[in-house]
Amino acid sequence: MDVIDQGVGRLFTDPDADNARAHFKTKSRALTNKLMSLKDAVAKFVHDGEYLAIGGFGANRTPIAACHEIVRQKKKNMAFAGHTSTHDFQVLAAGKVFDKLDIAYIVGLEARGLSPNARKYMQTGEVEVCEWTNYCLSARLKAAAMGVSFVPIRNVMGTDTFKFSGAIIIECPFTGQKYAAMPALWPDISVIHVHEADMYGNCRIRDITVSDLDLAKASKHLIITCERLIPNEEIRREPVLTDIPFFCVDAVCEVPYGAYPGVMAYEYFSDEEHIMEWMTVEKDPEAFKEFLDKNIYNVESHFDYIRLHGGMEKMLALRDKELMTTANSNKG
Amino acid sequence: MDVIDQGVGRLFTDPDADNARAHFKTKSRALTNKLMSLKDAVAKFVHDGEYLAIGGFGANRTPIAACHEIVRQKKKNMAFAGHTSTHDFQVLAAGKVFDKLDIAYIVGLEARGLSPNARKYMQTGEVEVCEWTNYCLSARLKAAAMGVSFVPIRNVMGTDTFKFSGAIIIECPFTGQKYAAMPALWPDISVIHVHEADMYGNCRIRDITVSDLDLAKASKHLIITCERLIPNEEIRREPVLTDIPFFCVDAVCEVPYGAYPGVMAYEYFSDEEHIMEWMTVEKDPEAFKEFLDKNIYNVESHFDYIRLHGGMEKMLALRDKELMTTANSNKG
Amino acid sequence: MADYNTMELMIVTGARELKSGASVAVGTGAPCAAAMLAQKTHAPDLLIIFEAGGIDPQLPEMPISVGDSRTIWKACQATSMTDTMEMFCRGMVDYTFLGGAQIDMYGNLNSTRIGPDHQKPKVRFPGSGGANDFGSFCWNMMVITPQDSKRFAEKNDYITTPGYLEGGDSRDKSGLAKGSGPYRVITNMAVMDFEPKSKRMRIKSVNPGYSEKDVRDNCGFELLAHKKIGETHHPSKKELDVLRGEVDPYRYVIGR
Amino acid sequence: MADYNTMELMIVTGARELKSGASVAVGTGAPCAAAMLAQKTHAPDLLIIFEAGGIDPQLPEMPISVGDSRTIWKACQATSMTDTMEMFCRGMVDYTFLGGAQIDMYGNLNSTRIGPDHQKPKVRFPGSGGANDFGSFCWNMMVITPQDSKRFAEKNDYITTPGYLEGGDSRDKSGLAKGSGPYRVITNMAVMDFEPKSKRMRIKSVNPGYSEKDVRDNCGFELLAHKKIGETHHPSKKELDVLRGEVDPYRYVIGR
Repeated sequence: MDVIDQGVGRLFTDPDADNARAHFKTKSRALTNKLMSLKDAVAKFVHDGEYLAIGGFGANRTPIAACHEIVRQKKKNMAFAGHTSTHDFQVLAAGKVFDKLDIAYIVGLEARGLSPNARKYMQTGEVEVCEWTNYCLSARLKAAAMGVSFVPIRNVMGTDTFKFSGAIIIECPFTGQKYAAMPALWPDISVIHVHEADMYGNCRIRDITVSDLDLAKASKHLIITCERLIPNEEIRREPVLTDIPFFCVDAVCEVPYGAYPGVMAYEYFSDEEHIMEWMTVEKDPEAFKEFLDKNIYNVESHFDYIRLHGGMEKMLALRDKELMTTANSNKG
Repeated sequence: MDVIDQGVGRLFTDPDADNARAHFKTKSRALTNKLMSLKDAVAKFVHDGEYLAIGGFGANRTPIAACHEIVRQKKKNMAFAGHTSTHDFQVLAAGKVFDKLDIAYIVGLEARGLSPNARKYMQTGEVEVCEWTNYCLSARLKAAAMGVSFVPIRNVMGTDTFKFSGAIIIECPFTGQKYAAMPALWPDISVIHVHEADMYGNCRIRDITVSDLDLAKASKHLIITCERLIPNEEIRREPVLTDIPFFCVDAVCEVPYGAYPGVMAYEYFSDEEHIMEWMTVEKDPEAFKEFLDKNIYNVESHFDYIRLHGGMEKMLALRDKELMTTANSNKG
Repeated sequence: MADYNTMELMIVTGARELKSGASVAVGTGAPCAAAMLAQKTHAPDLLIIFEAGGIDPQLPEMPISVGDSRTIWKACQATSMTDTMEMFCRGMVDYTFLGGAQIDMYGNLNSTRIGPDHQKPKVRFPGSGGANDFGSFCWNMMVITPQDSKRFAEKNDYITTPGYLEGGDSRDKSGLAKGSGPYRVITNMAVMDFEPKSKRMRIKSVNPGYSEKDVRDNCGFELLAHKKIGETHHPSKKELDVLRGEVDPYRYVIGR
Repeated sequence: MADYNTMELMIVTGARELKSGASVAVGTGAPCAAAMLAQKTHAPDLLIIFEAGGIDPQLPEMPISVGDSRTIWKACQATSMTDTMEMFCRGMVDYTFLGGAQIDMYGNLNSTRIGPDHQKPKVRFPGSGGANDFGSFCWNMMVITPQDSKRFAEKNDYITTPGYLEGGDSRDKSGLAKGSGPYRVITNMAVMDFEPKSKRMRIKSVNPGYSEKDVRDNCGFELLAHKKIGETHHPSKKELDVLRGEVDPYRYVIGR
């Protein structure tokens, strides 16, 4: 195929569809119990040097508990999909977990401003970057989910986003129109947080799914954290509600409030005060080091972290905020 | 782009993405009342010579009432997407509605056998055909939904299915692997039957969605028939349940039992006796002509058709069959 | 040893090829019966997939269509055809069963037409449906079919679904997924597999009551053969009991 | 005439461009405020889309993120980012608002970096996010930004999001969707559009309190101008009341 133009960015994963198929051939299709602790799941499936992707959208339905655990277990030299990653990026950058980065949106937290520490890390030159857009990364995961090595899309052409990407400009064989070919992205390991899952990994998401349905299919290994375990019978009662089927999943971890301090739709709103605490303390490297010790390195689990920031009382207040009610706040 | 090989089949629609965008630019995004009778919807949106696609899967959640109305209004010279079309194909072939055909699966009704009349029509040479597979047509609709003129997939290569298709073999610019490029398919008009819709066209499907989510996005005009109208407030109560959003839809027709004599999951099972009646009577052209007069041309609506075949008593019996209960059959 | 008919033997033979923990994509009829039988006997963890979107149903009876509501009965997921096809493409589907009006020595299948004129065929069949997709993507494609020398053709009138194409490495070179292809051909007379290098069909075992000569006489091309041709195993009593009692009590398939 | 600040003027000016029955994709902050204001005043049938998957919500307050739960509050659909991006690609999105650290005379935007070394930038910004996608696919891309001669740059350090690229027909030739591109640039000082042939930015109207000279002095490149430069209309009392009372009562955006 004629290559019209090619970005200079390096691909951190192999786009070969047959190599991916060779992996998926070995993945279990059996309905087996995949329940384990988050600690065990991260130890078993997240490996230094591999490619990591995180579900959700920045601080929305994002598996923050898993990000903490990855930092706590000092995973290093990973490649990471910075696919509108905001607070998750901030946490992983704090642990310097990655040194290779596919970028759509990083260092910012949308309306909240920028993470001083994440920005500083990105300005050291320690991280090799490759530029994309939100849709580029969605499309790269879609190609992987489809089992093909590329899909053509119509953005980035003519811009530096293309120039510093790993995309290739081609022509449509039917119309001669130019397209940016997006190489398939098969992450080695991903983590997605969902509302409900059964012990086999059948998942329900009561929220926007962002790119997670394709991410689940594209990932060579997948850890699910869920707000609530539900019985398989409940999954089978209403199979149209299943968003991720069990055979995509390697581990299921029940982690209530697993997206805290981010938002979980219909469950709890984000803890904006605590996120602002992150943004503020990052400005002082010494204070930030202490903050990380206190909040990540020296805690055992996400429950300990939540206890540090108001415990169940705070969770109920955040549920009130999410539902725009005052039911819990008025309780006492 | 280098064309490695090209099928001899003719494309019945324009794969140009900018031409499609020019149409979608004019499509309304307003939340307006789209309720109308099926008769009016077919008269307004289904035109001789245009490209027609039908949702569902053969005799499962297929808008049979709409197929009857299209035949009753004597629409002709259409191109049709034979995308695992079974009883819908049988009905449309009875009316000789189409004379250009993209084929994945036609003339058969799966385990039920073949339609003698549809097969005869296909053996006259009156219908220009282009060959595909189920996934080819899904992928062509996916390309259209994505707003691109093609997507690469990995089937058909080396077979006559490719040779008699309109596909083109290309190479991946990243890996050199060969792919069959599938040209986008933007139908002029489609009909999809759903469980629930509001008057604006927001739809819920409690069933497999087959290719309908992409079909809804790809279609230039879309008629929805639904088992039940529901209020917009109910749609907004649980927005994750919306499968087709209102801005894809041009007309909403409330047609209970609109998939009869096919299956509607959780609502009613297929009327196998009546489908066998179709298969049998087709063997005798004269008898079949009378049958069509009685069941389609000389009836006013789908309700009349249902009355001819057992009315509400039959519908309740089919609900029993679908739910594997005997609640209605035992009523006396 | 129980008495049984040919269809029962073919279904049991197909079922035995399906391993627990593997996945199988099935159509209606014999393929579905084989998968259900396997799941109810030696392969409880067999994942059954229907191309139209039904994933891992607890089938209450044989479906009439691969998209009907039985295919999502107490299923783990009711999804889209696009989604299941993507699962095929990614290499997540191990087995499938197909049939056809013609099959050649490389396992290529015709389910489209008889006659030379494509626009005006002598006999028109349904076409690919999902068959070409199954044959393109499944790791192991199996065929269950009655055998005669017209159906087992020297040259198909049309290749709907790829087997090993022209044999040798032609399938790999075509661009189709590496390592996938035909695996078994199960007929009323014999079980065939494919010689690894030439990719030609060869006799693996002959069914009880038939001879190697019967198999060859009812085949339109020259069959290779294993050095030692076995006899296809009889169905066990348990297999027949489950097939007749639980899988197909109304004899929709086994009564044919 | 009511008293108002610059942010309020920019939001009102942006809102007025949005037609009822059209669709707009918005981010947080001023873009969202402009869309909400339009919907609550002259454009009740404006369809608001959030890229992460929220379709037509009844926003109870300003979202903090384009993916937070407010973006699906009583929405018509909560879908995926892939799905909304496909909607962009198909040409179903009429308007959007973007910003950036730099903008050039063709409306190209930089939200990625300052400094020449891409792997070790002097200042790193978030990057495209959905901005390049919005700029590539929306029929009419608008920019709301404060104006100064560094931000309105002779040459961007980096082009994150396409405007008219190098002007003329270069955008069409690039392969980007035909007929799409920058439409308005709304600053604290003026409203700009683009000259149809050269695709260069030109002054359309100057905001109350500023002169054409102010606008030119605070721009790093030569601006074209309409033959008759108008004055940007004041916000009406109704617009200000809705903006302050219903859209942004806590002054998250208009208090900046």
